[in-house]
Amino acid sequence: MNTKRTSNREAYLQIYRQMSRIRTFEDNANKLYLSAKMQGLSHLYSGQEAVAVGICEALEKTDFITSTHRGHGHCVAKGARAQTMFCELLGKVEGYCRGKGGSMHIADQENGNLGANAIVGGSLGIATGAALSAKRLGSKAVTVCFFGDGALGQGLLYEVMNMAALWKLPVIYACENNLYGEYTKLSEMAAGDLCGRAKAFGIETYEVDGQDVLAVNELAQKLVERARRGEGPFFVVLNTYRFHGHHVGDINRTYYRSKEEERDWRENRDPIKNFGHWLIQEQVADENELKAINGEVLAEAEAAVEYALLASYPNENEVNQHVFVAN
Amino acid sequence: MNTKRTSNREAYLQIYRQMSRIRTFEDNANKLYLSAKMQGLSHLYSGQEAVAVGICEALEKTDFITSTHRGHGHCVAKGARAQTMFCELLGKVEGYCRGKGGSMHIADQENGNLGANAIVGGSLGIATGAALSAKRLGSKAVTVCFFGDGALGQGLLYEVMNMAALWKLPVIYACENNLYGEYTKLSEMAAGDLCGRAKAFGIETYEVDGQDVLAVNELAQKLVERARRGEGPFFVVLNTYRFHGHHVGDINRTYYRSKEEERDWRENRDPIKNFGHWLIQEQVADENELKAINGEVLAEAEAAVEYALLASYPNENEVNQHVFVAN
Amino acid sequence: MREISFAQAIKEAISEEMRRDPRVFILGEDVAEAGTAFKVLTGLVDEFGTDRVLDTPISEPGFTGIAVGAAMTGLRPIVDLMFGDFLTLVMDQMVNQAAKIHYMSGGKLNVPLVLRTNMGATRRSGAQHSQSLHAWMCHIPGLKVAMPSSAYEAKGLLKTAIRDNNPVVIFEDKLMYQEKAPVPEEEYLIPFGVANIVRTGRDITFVATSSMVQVAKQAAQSLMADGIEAEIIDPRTLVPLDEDTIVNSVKRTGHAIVIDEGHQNFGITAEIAARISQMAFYKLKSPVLRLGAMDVPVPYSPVLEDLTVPTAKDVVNAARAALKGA
Amino acid sequence: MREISFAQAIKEAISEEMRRDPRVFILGEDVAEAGTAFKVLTGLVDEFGTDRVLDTPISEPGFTGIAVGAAMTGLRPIVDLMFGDFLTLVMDQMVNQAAKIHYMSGGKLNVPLVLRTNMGATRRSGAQHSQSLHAWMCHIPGLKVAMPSSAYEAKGLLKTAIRDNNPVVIFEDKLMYQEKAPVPEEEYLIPFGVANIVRTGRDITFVATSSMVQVAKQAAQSLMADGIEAEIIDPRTLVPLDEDTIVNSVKRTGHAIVIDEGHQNFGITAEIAARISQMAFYKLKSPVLRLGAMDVPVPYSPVLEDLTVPTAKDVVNAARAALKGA
Ligand SMILES: Cc1ncc(C[n+]2csc(CCOP(=O)(O)OP(=O)(O)O)c2C)c(N)n1
Ligand SMILES: Cc1ncc(C[n+]2csc(CCOP(=O)(O)OP(=O)(O)O)c2C)c(N)n1
Ligand SMILES: [Mg+2]
Ligand SMILES: [Mg+2]
Repeated sequence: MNTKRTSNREAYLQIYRQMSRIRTFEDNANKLYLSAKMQGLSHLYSGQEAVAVGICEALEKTDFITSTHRGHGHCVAKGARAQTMFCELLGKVEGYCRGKGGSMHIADQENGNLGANAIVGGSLGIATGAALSAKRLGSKAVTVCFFGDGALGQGLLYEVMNMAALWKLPVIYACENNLYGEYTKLSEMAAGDLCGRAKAFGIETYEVDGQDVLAVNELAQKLVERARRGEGPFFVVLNTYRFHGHHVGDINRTYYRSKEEERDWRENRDPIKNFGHWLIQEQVADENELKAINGEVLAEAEAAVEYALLASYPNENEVNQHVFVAN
Repeated sequence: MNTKRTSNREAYLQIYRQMSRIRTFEDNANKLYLSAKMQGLSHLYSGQEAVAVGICEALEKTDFITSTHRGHGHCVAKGARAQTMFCELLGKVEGYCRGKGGSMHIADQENGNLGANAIVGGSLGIATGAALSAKRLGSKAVTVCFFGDGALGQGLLYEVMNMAALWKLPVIYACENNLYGEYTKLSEMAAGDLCGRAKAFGIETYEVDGQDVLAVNELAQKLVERARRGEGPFFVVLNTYRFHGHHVGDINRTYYRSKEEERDWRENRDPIKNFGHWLIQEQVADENELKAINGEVLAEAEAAVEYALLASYPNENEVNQHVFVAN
Repeated sequence: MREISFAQAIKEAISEEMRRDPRVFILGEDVAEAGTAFKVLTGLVDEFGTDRVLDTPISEPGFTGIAVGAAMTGLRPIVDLMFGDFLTLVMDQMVNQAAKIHYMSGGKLNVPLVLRTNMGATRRSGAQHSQSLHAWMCHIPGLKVAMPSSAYEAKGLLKTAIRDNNPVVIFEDKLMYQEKAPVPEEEYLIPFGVANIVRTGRDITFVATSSMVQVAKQAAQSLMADGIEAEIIDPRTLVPLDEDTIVNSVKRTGHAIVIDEGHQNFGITAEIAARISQMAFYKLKSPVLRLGAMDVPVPYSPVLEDLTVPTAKDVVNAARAALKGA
Repeated sequence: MREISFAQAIKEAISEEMRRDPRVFILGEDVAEAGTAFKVLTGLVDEFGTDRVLDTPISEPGFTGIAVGAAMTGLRPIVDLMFGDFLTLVMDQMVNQAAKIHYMSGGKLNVPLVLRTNMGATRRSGAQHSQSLHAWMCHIPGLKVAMPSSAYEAKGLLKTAIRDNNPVVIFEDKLMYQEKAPVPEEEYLIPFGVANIVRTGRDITFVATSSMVQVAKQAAQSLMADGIEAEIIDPRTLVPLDEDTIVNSVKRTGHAIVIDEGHQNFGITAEIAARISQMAFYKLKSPVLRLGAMDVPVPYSPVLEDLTVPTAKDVVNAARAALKGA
């Protein structure tokens, strides 16, 4: 037991650091919004870190992910730099999309992030298509399609799962069930059984505690490896919770979810806090090491924000660039 | 046993007559096409009669159905007149849609047929909406949504089944599995298990031999009655077969289905022939009575065709009528 | 007269029509307790309950299709489509079903349905939450299209839409929701196909839709300095279109600029400019000019996004060019 | 020169490009053994196999979305959309995804995808199988739109489309599939944005798309009796649009008629007429006239359907009116 712990020490600390990076990124994004330094919509990922990190730590850089409107976490987890992300959130030219995409459209091609999407379920087809490419080109790349429980309402999901199953594509459908779609409870949006919706297409399905990063990572490693061997597709429901509102502007939430419920998740089911306790209890790391990591992460994030605030906007002539790519 | 038979005699002969009406209608439609008297696309229902008749004989005139591109059978089964239908197929003003709809858009509002649809799955939403009206207005009407196995590929189906289940709507989704969508086998179009696709939404599902009109009718009576009581929605797979090509022009079919397969269904699984044998064997009717019925039906159809051929086309000024209804 | 916001006007229109006609109901995402994502309908569910203010799953094609079926069978649904960008998802239900059913059935079936959605950029919402796609709907026979330019029009046009027995698509500029305008306490309706002459002027005609009416007003204001008197016409509905009012104005002024927030290429400025150019041909003193949104996906970066939408300055410059051309 | 049909030309274009580039593949309903519903691709699967000629379920949004993802990651898909009427189902994938991804990613991601679909009425197919919806696609920045008017254009434009690194939508008139035309044996491509002057004439300019080019030719033929020489311009691609060739022709002739099979209202005749009216304003001797499909859902009844599409007679009458107007 303990030997495994120590042998995996680097991996565990990397997982902790990545989750901490996401949380810190979102705290700073929130600050930027509340201080009116950032405009538009931002949907914070805080609370769901174990999902993105647990899965992305099981992926290679050459593997693909597709992301959602709540995409900062996926982006960080797949290897993006906070500075370039903040530049994008602030519409600066050094952003991942030269400021043209924004929070809901960050893409980081170098790291295999095919992009966030502001259409609920909008990347279901893209992810499945990336898996088709991998199969056809024999690249062995696996694609993870992140989407929320709300996307279960989009018919597109059932169309692409059917084709992924017919064609045995190396894609993993990762449904982040945070219990709400905007201001509506999942129970009011979804009849029946979530996993059944994939089982019906003959797809192997799993459900996992999305707050337990090791459980997520262990499952992800197994499924990614099997998908690489051509045993996909797979469908996973990850039970999780968003700590903030639907977006940064969603302040009064009691009409759709109770303060008690929020407190319970924050206090008892915080994936970072819990993993930290575990690391200490298992003697993988001590309090101070974790503090140090959080400190480094915070410094990195604040430097990134500072840089992004001072960075320059795109030139006006960029407005009609990139409509078409030259042939 | 035999008592039941005789007590139900009228009902059985009505079922036989209705199936015979459909077969005869389609034979004549095919003749019209082959003799170049009818243009456009016609998708013949021959072979599937037990589905439409078994279900529609369990419905009231005030119940609704929605139909498909292969809709002649549903239309006849719900009570339409052959003459008015042939007028529609020939684009004549006395047709159900004044000749403006055609084969793929026949609607017969008086009898609760909300219309055929040339979009695969196009009436899934309409049927579910009709069920919402019935529930909201307290009309007790039940809606049956006919669609083919190919429509299982349309994401819309999963969206509306979810809402029908959430809202407990009085709708029955009747999937006519005739094994092919156009020129492609169902097995190449649909992964997994058909019924599972509805079960996933918590919908009660059934599978029945679509060539056995009594089995279909018995199930339909039970489900319609329960749907009326508010126990819906339901999902039924009816296994059946189209005797003709995908449409009247689909003559050479061996590249997608074998002559042997076609012969087997025509000879051994003809719903009309088999029900006829049963009626005689159970002494509900004798050979001559059935012959008489078929004779009447044929005379009726031929008179209808003759009338429709001579009937007049809409006036040119109708071309821009009915774009909008006056308020 | 009392002033209320564009959002309040919409809620009043819906509440009044729901009181008037029990067949009217609204469905969409987060329309009930949340009162829509834009908080336009806050409180509506308290009066009418969740049967008539119906929260749906995130299934735009599905709930729009259900609305079509409900409309065919005795109800009068109002579909709330959260962003106009999501029209991409409901085109089959609106175009192949709702728009054609009356015609295809030879006049037997009706689809009294209202699709409420929005338009408008510069909200920093990115390329998939900022489009103005009304040109698509205008192109389809069987659909009516309304474009309210203020709280007053919003209420009057929406009430008319709800009473119409045909499918109607109404585009609300999401940036106007909080803008206030005088709206009478008494009930009123605004008929479809009757343009509003927002401002009379002898020198040039501005045809402007939705939020562009405000832009045109600002431009007209500053042009007064040059002694230029612009006439502003708000068509209010694009289908049906009040061609006569537009053409007659241009016949008087001899100059015209058409301003709209949809993409300029193959957008509605083309149709209106083409009709003016044809019908007022012999009275036109300068080419009809068009100002639509730039033909690029809407960029997120504020400095870029603001360049994509016609401004008062653009209108002023166009007007000067037109009149110099004369 | 040898003559081949429009359908054969399309199959040749696809076969040649698939041989040239292993990343190219086609997917859609019944494209493999059935060779498409219109038998355009009969035999293609025999050469390239079912990996590259991929039959799909009846899931237009799904397989179009999959094509978008495949295009972003190294393949070059051709999507076969059986009827143009089904564009209603793929608008989100084409408009919110394919058209915007290059721009939204700041130029990092590309979507080299071709959507092949069709248009055209008078096939007695009813209102949901007869539409010509190209105006919608033309309105969206990020999409290119090609409209071949003969087998020659079909092959040359499709090959160019397949090599383009952007999403391209190509509309084939389903009534032309069996029409033959001279097509060289040697390879050729037709560049986008270069109109074809089908016929030169001094008196009036006809701008015609797709099958309407034939209609314009017949009209020009019969007008010769009146000593009228019509110039016919086929834009070949609507996005990009060769405005100069069109405008320069009208500047010479002073008269113009725009002919297209899409609905006239808010359709592509509006854009082209508006541009001509603006750019050739001082040379125009009569109003630019527009002939589009009638603004009604396409009726089934043959006697009605034939009234909805512009005919040579309509063009002749319009031309006489225009020239009398002069
Ligand atoms: C097609 C579409 N419909 C509606 C919306 C508006 N919207 C944005 S996020 C959201 C809720 C999505 O819920 P879920 O998928 O569970 O993701 P979560 O926000 O919970 O992470 C909605 C309805 C949208 N962006 N796209
Ligand atoms: C959305 C859509 N996609 C494709 C088509 C073309 N099409 C017409 S019928 C058909 C096959 C439908 O198969 P199924 O639903 O099983 O009905 P069947 O013809 O077997 O009765 C197809 C693909 C269509 N009409 N609509
Ligand atoms: Mg959620
Ligand atoms: Mg079938």
